Amino acid sequence: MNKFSAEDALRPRFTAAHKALALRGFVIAGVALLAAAVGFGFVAGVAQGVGYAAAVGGVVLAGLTGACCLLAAFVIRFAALVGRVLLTLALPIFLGGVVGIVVLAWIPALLYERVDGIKADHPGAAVSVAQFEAALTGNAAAARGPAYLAALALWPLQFQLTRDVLAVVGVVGFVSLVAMFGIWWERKVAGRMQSRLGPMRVGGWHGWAQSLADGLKLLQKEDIFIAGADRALFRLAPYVAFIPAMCLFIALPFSAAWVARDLEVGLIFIFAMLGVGVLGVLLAGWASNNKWSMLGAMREACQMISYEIPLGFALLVPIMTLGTLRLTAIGEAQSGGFHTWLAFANPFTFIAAIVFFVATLASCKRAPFDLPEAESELVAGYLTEYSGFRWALFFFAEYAEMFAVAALASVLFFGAWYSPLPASWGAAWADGPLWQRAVHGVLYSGPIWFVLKGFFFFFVQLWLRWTLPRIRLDQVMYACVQVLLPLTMVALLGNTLWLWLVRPGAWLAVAVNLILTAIGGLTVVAMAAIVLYGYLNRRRLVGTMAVDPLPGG
Amino acid sequence: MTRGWLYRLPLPALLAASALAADGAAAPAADPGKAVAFYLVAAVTVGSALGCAIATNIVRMAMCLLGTLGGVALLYFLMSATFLGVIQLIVYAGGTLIVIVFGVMLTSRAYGVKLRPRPVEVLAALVVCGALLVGLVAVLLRTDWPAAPAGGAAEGTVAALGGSLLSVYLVPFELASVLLLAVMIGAAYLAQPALPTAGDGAGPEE
Amino acid sequence: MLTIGLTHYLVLAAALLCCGLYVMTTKRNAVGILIGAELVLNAAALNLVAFARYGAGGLDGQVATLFVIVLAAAEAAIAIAIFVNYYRVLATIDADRGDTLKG
Amino acid sequence: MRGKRVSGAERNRQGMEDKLLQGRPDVLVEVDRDRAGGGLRTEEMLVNMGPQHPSTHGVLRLMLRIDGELVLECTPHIGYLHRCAEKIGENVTPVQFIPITDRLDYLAAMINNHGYSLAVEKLLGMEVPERGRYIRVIMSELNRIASHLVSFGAYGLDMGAFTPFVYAFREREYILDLFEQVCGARLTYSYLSIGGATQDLPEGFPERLAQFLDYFEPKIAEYNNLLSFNQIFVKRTAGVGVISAADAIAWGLTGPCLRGSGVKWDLRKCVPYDIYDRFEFDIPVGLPGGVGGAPREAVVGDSWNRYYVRILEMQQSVRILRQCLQQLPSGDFRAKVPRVLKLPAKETYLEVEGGRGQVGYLVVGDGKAVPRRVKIRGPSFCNLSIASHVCRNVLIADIAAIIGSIDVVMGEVDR
Repeated sequence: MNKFSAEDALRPRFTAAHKALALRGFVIAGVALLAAAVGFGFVAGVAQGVGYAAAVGGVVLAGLTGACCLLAAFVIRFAALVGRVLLTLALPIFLGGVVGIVVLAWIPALLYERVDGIKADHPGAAVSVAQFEAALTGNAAAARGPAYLAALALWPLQFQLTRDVLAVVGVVGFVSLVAMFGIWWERKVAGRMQSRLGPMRVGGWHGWAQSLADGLKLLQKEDIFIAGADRALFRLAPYVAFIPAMCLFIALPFSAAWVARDLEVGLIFIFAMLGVGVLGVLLAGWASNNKWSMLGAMREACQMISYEIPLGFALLVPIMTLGTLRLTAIGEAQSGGFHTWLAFANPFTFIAAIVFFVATLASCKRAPFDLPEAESELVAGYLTEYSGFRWALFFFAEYAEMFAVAALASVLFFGAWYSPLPASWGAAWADGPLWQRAVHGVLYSGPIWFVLKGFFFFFVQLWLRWTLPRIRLDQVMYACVQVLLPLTMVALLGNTLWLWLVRPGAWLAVAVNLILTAIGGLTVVAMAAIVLYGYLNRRRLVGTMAVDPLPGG
Repeated sequence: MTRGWLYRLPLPALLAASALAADGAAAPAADPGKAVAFYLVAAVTVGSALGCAIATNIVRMAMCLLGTLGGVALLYFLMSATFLGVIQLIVYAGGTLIVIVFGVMLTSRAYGVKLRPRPVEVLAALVVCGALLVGLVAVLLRTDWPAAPAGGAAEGTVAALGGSLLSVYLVPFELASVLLLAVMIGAAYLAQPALPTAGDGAGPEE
Repeated sequence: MLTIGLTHYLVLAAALLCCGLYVMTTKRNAVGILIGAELVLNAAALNLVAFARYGAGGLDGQVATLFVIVLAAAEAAIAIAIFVNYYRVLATIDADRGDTLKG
Repeated sequence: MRGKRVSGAERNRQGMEDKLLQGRPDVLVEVDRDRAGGGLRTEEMLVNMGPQHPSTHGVLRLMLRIDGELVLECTPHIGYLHRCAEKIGENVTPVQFIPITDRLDYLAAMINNHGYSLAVEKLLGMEVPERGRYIRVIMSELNRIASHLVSFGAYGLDMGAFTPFVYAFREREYILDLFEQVCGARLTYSYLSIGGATQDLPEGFPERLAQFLDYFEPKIAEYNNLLSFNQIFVKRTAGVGVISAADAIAWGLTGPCLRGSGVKWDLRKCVPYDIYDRFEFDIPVGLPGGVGGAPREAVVGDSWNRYYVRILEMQQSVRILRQCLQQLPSGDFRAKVPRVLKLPAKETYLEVEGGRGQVGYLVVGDGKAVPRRVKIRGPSFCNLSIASHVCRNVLIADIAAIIGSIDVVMGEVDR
């Protein structure tokens, strides 16, 4: 056993030798992985056997990892340069990153379309690289020309496994981005609501790199185990909480074609993943050997089990109305602008939407239902003994879940990835020339709208958190059993009767639809107005009181 | 210390991966990806079940049970029974397991009392279970099972399931709901304090 | 070996069943015994689904599995309620001590 | 290896409880394991809330005996901030003791200065010039507002509302700025001293104070909108931790805790000291539900009323401050104080209305410059004593609500 001494504490953690070692390691690993990927891909491409399908995912993964290794080596070698560039060009990089992500995200879709087109021309087994080249050049006699490399790159995309690997990579990347952005944004929003500025330093522009810096700090922290903690379970718990949160995104459709897996049971898959995540919290509380953690875990289990019932009932309403569990189908049914959104279909779906939102607050442990980590009561609840990377995992999970349920609310009740603009307004442009179609596409549907809506509900969650006090445990149970549950029962029964009795085009349906749409629209407009007013008058509302210092004071 | 990686075995990641691999699920023809997935999931499932048998700590047993339940859910996914897989996750992992952990926590104040089986019992159980396993496997491998029909119902399973629940299996379905009601009342009756106090419902409810 | 068939699932289920039996017979903690029972039930359900997938029974196996899951949940709820009661009366959760037939 | 580690964990849990119980045989005396005729035999736990806990407002340690979420018993343990203030008082002269009084109730240091100065002056029979007296009242009331702002903000924090805390501290900053202009310090002022104030008010101070009051008064309505009448907040606090008027008097509560229980008792009005008889102001008291704007759920003596009395007191302090500004005379700010004060061989006891209740000073002289005995009555100490009486059969979340509404400052409890 090494004893930790004072010199150890003073010694810099990363010396030049460490740096050189890491640099060399990353370069070698990166080159090796890339070479392996290219070589193996080449061999597989030439051999073109279906049996290699499993290997294709490995090729792609190895390629990506290799690239990441080389990038890491670059950052280590040119750390000063990278830092300077990041600091001086912070805002352009940030905006460019956002635009780049949007653009980059389209490319796979286009590629998949092309590949599928080529694949359709060659029914049967896998398409060979030569056939790809032929399709690309339009020349039946493949000549191993420059197009051969492009064909080699396209070849893996015809296998489902490759696409799955890419999708998982995409999901992980997106979740990381959402969590980091969400944490930064929450701090900014909280700051604004409290007449502060929030993070302002790291990265230059409004502290945009704060989450990144926090993450790096957390990674370097000492890994603490409490005496008497059940180490194995203590280690396991963050993963049990984190991975279901990731899995939520597998079934979440960002648009009709943009879903990692369009599961037939997508809706209840998400529901199941929300439920499984609780076990991580329960485990964390148990393994920490801390009574506050234990109490937090019990609260979480209690709350989650109770709120799953209204949540499930609220989910039943759209299921019943549309007769499907497939999330893309649910989204497609609401494509005609915001009067066709499910929340406004009848009074009972409206109730269900509200109940759903409240219940998801409870299932994400967000205020006013943040009892499991209520810091004024339970210190930090189940998180009390966690630090460093494990703690960060819990937070990643929480923010990922927050965005996922916000996005799920928009999929189920608020028109999924479709814009609020009525579809009929833009119908003419949908079949126009390319630029009209492009404008139509941006304005009317797609992942941009989906993410915007997701972040709208995310913002509502933040807003509630920084405004409301916390509810007491018995009140949480009361709200669940005596308020939400009866409400969902009413919604369920009423929705049944409505579907049974009211014809879709009847005057009653139209009138109710109009009224509910008006209510919903007014609510959103009012919220936007409040936010805008608060933002525009952010200096005046705080007050102009300033005690001017005395001369020499 | 070195055991850490074992617990980092990404069980739920596998779950995700095979949820991905599952629902395409076309032909039962030779599909190495699928075979690899099956063996991985099977290893996780049986491994966690063995963990259940070996573990002495009841919470660890429950966590091993989570591994088994998740593994079985993954196997359902692999067999294109996605609905069942998800229901398994909701009801078992999200409900039953939490109830079990609750039960553990409500009844866990047995300090210093080691609930260990006697070696004789362990030996006997090992012999019996081992013999059963060997016998079962031997029989299974010798039986000539009817050949698998092509395809299998992958798509539209949910609708078909719902249909059969409300037609052919209507009576069992209703019986199950009556049973659930009875269980609800029974559990509430059994677990209630002898004299219900007029407190404000502070205790955790099940 | 690369073609996964009915036998694979059945062998797996047999292994699960034996693990469950072992747990049920050796554990003295009542909750542990319940966990063993859950293992056995899962083995059975796995068999049902495998037969539904690879046999000629159609969806019947899946429906049966649904019922198994429902019954297992109900069983767990009642069992935990009984254990809590048991613990209240006997101040232990050791299943071997519950031999008095008297509350 | 595994079994060993787990048994270690169990041993640890058990050891912790044993350790907790050592020297506290009384704690378990009342334990009846099967409450209510064989209720659910759940695990009763002993939990330390504090001394490092976010909602104990300093180094207060509450030992809770809990059954799930239900707190069966709450025993406050104090002494983590004991600094021998009284003993120090017997070894230094009264003027030297003034900085020590700052550190009692460090959120309302001016009032402590004020009280000790008054007590010593009473012992000496010293007269303070008019301007000095007004300066003292201005400082005391301003500090009362600052102290109540902390209480208000921290109470919001206890209830899980983060934002009011920042608002309260924003306003408090302005008050601290004013104090800084007056004496250069922002927390421990030592500004009011024997014979008056240590220095005169700076140039332009009354104008700045008036400006602050104009700014601050509308903010109180904002606090009410934000927190006081928030439905969740009301549900969390109204009817929780009810202290009857009789109990409040019997346990020696003073200050907002006493007034929250409906007892109209304020030293400034009932036994006016210094020049408080010259001002018009009301004594806010706890309101029954539905009366005077109180929510329906409110009960006299509950946490909500204790909280709301502080909000109302801030308004009254603003009133007093405005009158002070109108009446502020010119002249000396300090009496002539001899370099060495010989305390006569008498004893005197004097109480003033502090931020948390009546701050009392007993000073006994024996003809020397150093008092023979100094005894301090800390209101937080007496107020805290009722905690174990009120925190019985409440939820854990209510503990935060009750302790927060009693509003203790540990510097004053432990002295």
